[in-house]
Amino acid sequence: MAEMTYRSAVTRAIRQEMRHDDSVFLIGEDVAKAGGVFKTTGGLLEEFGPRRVLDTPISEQAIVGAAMGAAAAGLRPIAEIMFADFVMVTQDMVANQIAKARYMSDGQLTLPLVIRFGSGGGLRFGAQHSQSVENWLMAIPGLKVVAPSNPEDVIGLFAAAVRDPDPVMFIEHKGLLATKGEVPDGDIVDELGKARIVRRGKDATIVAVGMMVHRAREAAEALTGHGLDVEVIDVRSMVPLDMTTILESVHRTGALFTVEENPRLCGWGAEIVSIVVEEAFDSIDGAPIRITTPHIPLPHAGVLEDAAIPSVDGIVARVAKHLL
Amino acid sequence: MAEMTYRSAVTRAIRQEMRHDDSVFLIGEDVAKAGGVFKTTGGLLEEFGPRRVLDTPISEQAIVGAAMGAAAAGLRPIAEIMFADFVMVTQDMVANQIAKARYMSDGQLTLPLVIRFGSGGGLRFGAQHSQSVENWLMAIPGLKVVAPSNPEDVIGLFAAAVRDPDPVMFIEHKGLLATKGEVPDGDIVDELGKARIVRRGKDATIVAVGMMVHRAREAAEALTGHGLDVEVIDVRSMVPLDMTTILESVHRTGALFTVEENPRLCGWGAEIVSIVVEEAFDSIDGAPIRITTPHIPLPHAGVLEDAAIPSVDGIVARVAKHLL
Amino acid sequence: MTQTHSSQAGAGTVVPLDDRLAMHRLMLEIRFFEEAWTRLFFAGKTGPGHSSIGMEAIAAAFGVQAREGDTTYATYRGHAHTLARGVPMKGTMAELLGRSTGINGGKGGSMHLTSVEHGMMGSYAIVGAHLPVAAGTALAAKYRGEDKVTVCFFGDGATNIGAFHEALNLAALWELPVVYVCENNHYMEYTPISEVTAVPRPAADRAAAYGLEPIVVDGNDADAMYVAAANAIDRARRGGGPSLIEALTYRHLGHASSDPGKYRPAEEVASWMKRDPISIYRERLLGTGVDEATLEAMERESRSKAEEAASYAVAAPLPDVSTLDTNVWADGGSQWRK
Amino acid sequence: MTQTHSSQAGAGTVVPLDDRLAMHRLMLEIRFFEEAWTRLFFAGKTGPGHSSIGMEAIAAAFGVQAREGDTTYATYRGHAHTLARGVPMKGTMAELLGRSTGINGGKGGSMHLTSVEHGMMGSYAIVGAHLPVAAGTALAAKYRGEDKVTVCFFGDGATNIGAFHEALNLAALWELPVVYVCENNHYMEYTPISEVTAVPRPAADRAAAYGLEPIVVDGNDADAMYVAAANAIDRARRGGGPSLIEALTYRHLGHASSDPGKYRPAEEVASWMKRDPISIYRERLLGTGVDEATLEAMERESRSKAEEAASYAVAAPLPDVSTLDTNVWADGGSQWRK
Ligand SMILES: Cc1ncc(C[n+]2csc(CCOP(=O)(O)OP(=O)(O)O)c2C)c(N)n1
Ligand SMILES: Cc1ncc(C[n+]2csc(CCOP(=O)(O)OP(=O)(O)O)c2C)c(N)n1
Ligand SMILES: [Mg+2]
Ligand SMILES: [Mg+2]
Repeated sequence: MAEMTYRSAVTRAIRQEMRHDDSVFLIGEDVAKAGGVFKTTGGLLEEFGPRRVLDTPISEQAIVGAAMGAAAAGLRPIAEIMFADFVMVTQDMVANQIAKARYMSDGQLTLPLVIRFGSGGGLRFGAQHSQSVENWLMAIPGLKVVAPSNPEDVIGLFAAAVRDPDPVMFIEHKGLLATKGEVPDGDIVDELGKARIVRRGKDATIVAVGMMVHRAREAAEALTGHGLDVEVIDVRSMVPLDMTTILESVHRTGALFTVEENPRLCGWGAEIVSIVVEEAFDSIDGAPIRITTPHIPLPHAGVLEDAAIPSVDGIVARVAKHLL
Repeated sequence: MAEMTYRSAVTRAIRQEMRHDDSVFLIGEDVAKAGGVFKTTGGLLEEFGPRRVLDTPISEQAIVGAAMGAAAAGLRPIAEIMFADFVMVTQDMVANQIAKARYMSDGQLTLPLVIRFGSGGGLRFGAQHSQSVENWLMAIPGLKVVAPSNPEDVIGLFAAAVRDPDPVMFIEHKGLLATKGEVPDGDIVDELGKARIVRRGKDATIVAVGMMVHRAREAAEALTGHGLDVEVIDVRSMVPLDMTTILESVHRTGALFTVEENPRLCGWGAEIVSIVVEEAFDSIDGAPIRITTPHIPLPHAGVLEDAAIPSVDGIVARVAKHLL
Repeated sequence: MTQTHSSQAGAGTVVPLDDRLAMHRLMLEIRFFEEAWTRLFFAGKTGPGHSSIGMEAIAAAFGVQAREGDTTYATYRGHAHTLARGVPMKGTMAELLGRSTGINGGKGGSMHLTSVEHGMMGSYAIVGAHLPVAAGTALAAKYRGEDKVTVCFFGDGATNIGAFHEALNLAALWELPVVYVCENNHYMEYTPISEVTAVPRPAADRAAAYGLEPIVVDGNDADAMYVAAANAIDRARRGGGPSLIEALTYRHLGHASSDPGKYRPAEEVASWMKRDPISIYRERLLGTGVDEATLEAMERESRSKAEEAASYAVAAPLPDVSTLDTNVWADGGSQWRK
Repeated sequence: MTQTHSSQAGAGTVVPLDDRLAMHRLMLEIRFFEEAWTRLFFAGKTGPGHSSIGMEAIAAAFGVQAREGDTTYATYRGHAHTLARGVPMKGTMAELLGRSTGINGGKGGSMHLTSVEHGMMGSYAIVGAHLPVAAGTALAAKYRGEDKVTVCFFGDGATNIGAFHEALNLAALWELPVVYVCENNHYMEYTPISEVTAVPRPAADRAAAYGLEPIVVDGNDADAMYVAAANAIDRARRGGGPSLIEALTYRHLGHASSDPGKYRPAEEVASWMKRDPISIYRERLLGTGVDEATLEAMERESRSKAEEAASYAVAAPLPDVSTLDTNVWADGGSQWRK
C-alpha cells in the first residue's frame, strides 16, 4: 500500500501492462522522450525503448488509425491523444472505423486497443482544451468508455482496458492528475462494467463520474448537515454500464441525481435517468434530477469556468432543494 | 400548391435562398456539374455559375473549414457533406471550431452557415453510409440541428437555417428523398424551434424526427385498431428544441414515447424523456418509453437492417404493450 | 496521356510465365465476377456497389505477388482486391447480396468486404481512412520483426484528404513495410480529379512531400504493374520502407452500379476502352507463344466460376435476424450494460 | 542551418525607413508585452500560455504590411500576431488574465485572442484547424471581388496534420488570396520537428505538392521577412493565389509558460539567442543611420506601454458571472429550447 498521485498511477498502469505483455505499446505526441504533456509517460521510453514507446508527428488521424491497424494485426496499442477535445480531430477513425469494424466484418476484426486522453475542465484552458467527452463517446456503438476517478482505479481499470479485446476510450481527468490516493502494491487488474458505491446512504442516490465523483462525495458529506444521508455511486465505466448497481441503489433510496461535467444535451445523465425511469418508475418518489454543465462551450476566466461546472455547493443546493 | 419530392424540395430550397441573397453559396463534392450525389443540386450551377456553386476535392475538413472562414467574413455558405457519417471526418471543425467560435470570441464571430448531408438508414449501404447523427450533433453546444420530414418543411426549415445567424446542421433523410408532398407556391420561410403536431390524439404522445415521423404516424393509424388514439409530434428541430409543444402534449395525453433512428445510448429521446420527467412528473401515468435503433452499427443485409431500425409494427407493438 | 515509369519500375524485372498466366486468370475472374454481379444488380437481386471493370490489372499484379501473411486494404471499390487475395467467389458474391454465407455474414456488403484469413483486412468506405490503418498493420509487422508487407489501394480522390497526408508522412518516417497504390482512374464520383487537384499527378506529385520517389505506372498494363508491384513489395519486405505508386487507369462503367458515367467525354471513354487491360494482355500472351486454346479454357473456367458464384449467392439463405445482435463486441454479443 | 531564399523573396524590394522603424517598434512591443505577461505568470496572476519571444520579426513584418480589411489567423501562440494587428495591449493583456475588459470578455484566454474589428479573426488552439478556415475567409474576399488578403500563421508541427494538406490544396486550386506562414521554430511542444517529419523542411518541402514555390526565409531577420511578406501579400492581392512561407526561427522560452525548454541542447539555444531578431535589427538600424536616442526612446515607450497594460489588466474587473450564459448564440444568449 502506498500513496500516489493519479498522474503517477497512469504511468504505473502503462508500465504494468507493458511489462505484462510485449504486444502492448504506446504511441502519441511527445509521449517518449518528453514523458508526455501531462507527465504521465515519463520513464517508459527508458524502460521499454523506442520500439515500444513512439513519439509521433501531430497527426491524430494517423496515430489512431495506426493503432487500429496494429490492433487488427494482433498488437495491443495504447494511443495517447493529449486532450479530449482533439479526439474530435480523429472522430472518423473512432466512430466510423474502429467502432464499426468488428460488426461490419462480422467478428473477423478484433481491435484490442486503448485510446487515452486528458479530459475535463477547471484548468482555465478555454473551450478547446477543456471538453468533457463522456457522452459524446458513449453515444457511439462499438466503443467501451472508461473514466477513473482515483489512482487505484486508474491502474485497475486501465489494465482491464488494455486486456479487453474491444476498443476502449480511457478518460483521464486533467483536474485529478495531482490528486492522491492509496494504492495496493503489485499488479492491479480490475473489471470493466462495475460501478462502485463510494458512499452509502439511504435518502437519495447521486451518480457521478471522474472529477464529479469527488464533488458529489463532498456534497454528500455537506448534506448530512441538512439531515440527508446520500449515497454516491462512481460509475467508473460508461460502457459497459453497471445498471445493476445503480438500479439497486435507486430502489433503496427512491431518489436519483446525476452529476455530469459534459454539456447538458444528450448527456450520460439523460441515459441513466431514462433507464431508471423506464425500469424503476414505481421505486422513485419524484423526478430524477440532472446536474450538468450548461449546454455551452467552456469559458477561460476562472470565475466563469467555476460557475459552469457543477460545484459542491451547487450539488448541495440542488439536492437539498429537491429533497427538503 | 404542387406535389413535389423531398429531393426536389432540397433543390428548390437551395435555389430559393441563393436567389434571395447573393451572399449564399453552395460548396461540396460533386455538387456543381454533377448535380450532387443525391441529385439534390441539379441546375444550380447553370443558374448561379461557378462563383456560387463550387465543386471541391474530397476534403471534408477543407469544405467545412472554408465554410466557417467564409461565414466569419459575412457570407452565408451552404456546405454539403454527402453522407452524415462523413461529418465525423470534419468533426473537429464542427464541434471544436464552428460550435465554439462565437462563445470563445464573446460574440465577435458570427457564423451564419449551414452544413447539410444525407442521413439515415434503410438503403442497405452498410455501417459507414447509414449513420443517423441527430443525437451526436445535438450533444454539441453551439450548433443548431434541424431534420425535416417532408418537402414543405425541407424548404421552410432550410430557408430558416440559411437565414439564421448561427451554424445549423441540416439533416436530410436519404430514405425520404423520393417521397412526395404538397408544397405551396412561392417562397417559403419557416422558423426554427417549432415542433409540429402531425396527428392529434389523446391517449399518448409519440415524438419522432425525420423518417421516424412517417413510421410513427402509420403506427398511430394502426393503433386506432387497438382502440388507441395517439398523438404524433414531428420535432423538426432538435436545437432549438420546442419543449413547449412536447410538454403541452404530454400534459394532455399522460404518456410519452420517443422514436429515434439514432443509436440508443444518449439519444435525443433520452434528453426529451429526462426533461419531461423532470418537468411533468406528475402528468405522466407511467414510464416514458424510448423506441430506438439498438446500440449497434447498422448492418448491410436488408433483413437485418429492417430489424434494426424502428418499424411501424415495432412501434405499434411497443405502444400497445405499454398502454394496454 | 503522359506516362513516366520511374527508374524503380521496369528495371529489367522479367515476369515469369506462371505469374503471367495467373494474372490473366485473375483479371478474367474479376471481370466475369463484376459482370455477373452487375447483371444481378440490374435484375434487382443486389444493391449497388462499385465495379473495377477496366482496372483489373492493378489488383491482379499485386494479387499474384502477395504471400501468406501479407495484408491488403481496399476501398468500397474492393471486389477485385478481395478476389485477388484468393477469397472465394461464392462467399464474396453472397456478401454483396447480403446473404448469411457471405464473407461478412451479410453485415458488410459490397463496401466492406473482409476476409482476414486471406489477408484481406477490409474494404473501407470513407475515403482515405484506411491509409493510416494500413500503416498500423505495417507497423505491427515491423514491431514483430516479420517480413510481412501491407498493400493499401485507394483512388485518386483520396489524395486530397487529410488522412492521406498523415499516413504517408508516418509511413515514410518510420519506413514501414507498406505499399500505397493510388488507382488513378481519373475521376472521383463524377468529377475529374484534375478539376480539384492543384497538381497534375495527384499521388506522384505528392511523393516528394514524404521523401518518396514519384512512381507513375500504366495501370492497364499488367506487366508494368507487375514490375512496379514487385519492386515496391520487395523494397518493403527488405525494410526499405514504403512506396507510393500511381497507377493510371479507367473504369469502364460509372462510379457505382446505377451510374451510366455520362459525364465523361465519349472519345475519352472510347480511347480507354481500346486500352482494356484484358484485351491488351491477351494479345501480349498470344504474341509470346501462349496458345489460344489455353486462353479460351481460362476464359471458360473463369466465366463459369463467376456464374456459379452468382447462382450460389442468389440461392443462399438470408441472415437469421438473431445475428443482428452478434459481433458488436468480442464476447459475440451487443450487450452494453451489466 | 541551410537557408535558401526563393527567387520571389528578396528580389530587390527595399524596406522603407518608416516600415523599418514600425517593425522595430512592433517587435519591442511584443517582446515587452510577453516579458511583462511572463512575469505575471510567475507571480501567479495569470494562467499559462505560449510566448513568441525570439519570433517577433515574423509577426512584425506582416503586421506593418497589413491593410485595413486584411485578416489574420493565428494559433494559441498568437499574442504577437494580435498585437501586430494593432489590437490594444490593455485589452489583450486583460484577456490573458481572464478579465471582463479582455478583448474576448475573458471567455477566450491566451489561446483564443480575437479582435474582429482589427482583422484578427482568432487564435486557434487545435493544431491545423485554422488553415482551412483562413482559406474560407480568403474565398470570401475573392467571392466579393475585394482585394483583401488573409494571412495564416502556424507552427512547424502543423505541417503534418491532415487539415494542412486539405487547406493548401484548396487554396492553390482556387488561387485564393491567402498567405500561409509556417513559423518553423524547430520544435513542436517538446519534440524536434525533424524527428517526426519525413522531409527536412516541413513546409517548403511540401510546397510542390500544391504547385507552389518553396519559400524559406530567415524568420529572425525582419527585413528578409518583410520582403517575403511583401511578395506574398502582393501576389495574393493581385489575384496570383496563395503562398506558403517557411520562416526559420526559434523560441527563447519553452513551449508554454511553465516549460523551461530543457529538452533543447544548450549550444543550440545559445546559438539562437545570439540571433535574437531584435538585437540583430537594432544593430542594423544603427548601422543604417538611425540614432541611438531614437531607439532608446522606442524601447522606453514600448516597455512602459507593456507595463501599463500589465497593471491595467491586474486591476481590471473579473467577468460578471451572468456573462457565462451570453454569446453562445447570435441572439446573445444560451437558450437552446423554446
Ligand atoms: C470522406 C469521404 N468523402 C466522400 C465520400 C463519398 N465518395 C465515395 S467514393 C467517392 C469518390 C472517390 O474517388 P476516388 O478516390 O478517385 O476512387 P474511385 O471511386 O475512383 O475508385 C466519394 C467522393 C466518401 N466515401 N468518403
Ligand atoms: C490537433 C492537436 N494536436 C495536439 C495539440 C497539442 N499541441 C499544442 S501545441 C503543440 C505543438 C505545436 O507545434 P508547432 O506547430 O510547431 O507550433 P509551436 O508551438 O512551435 O509554435 C501540440 C502538439 C493540439 N493543440 N492540437
Ligand atoms: Mg477515382
Ligand atoms: Mg514549432
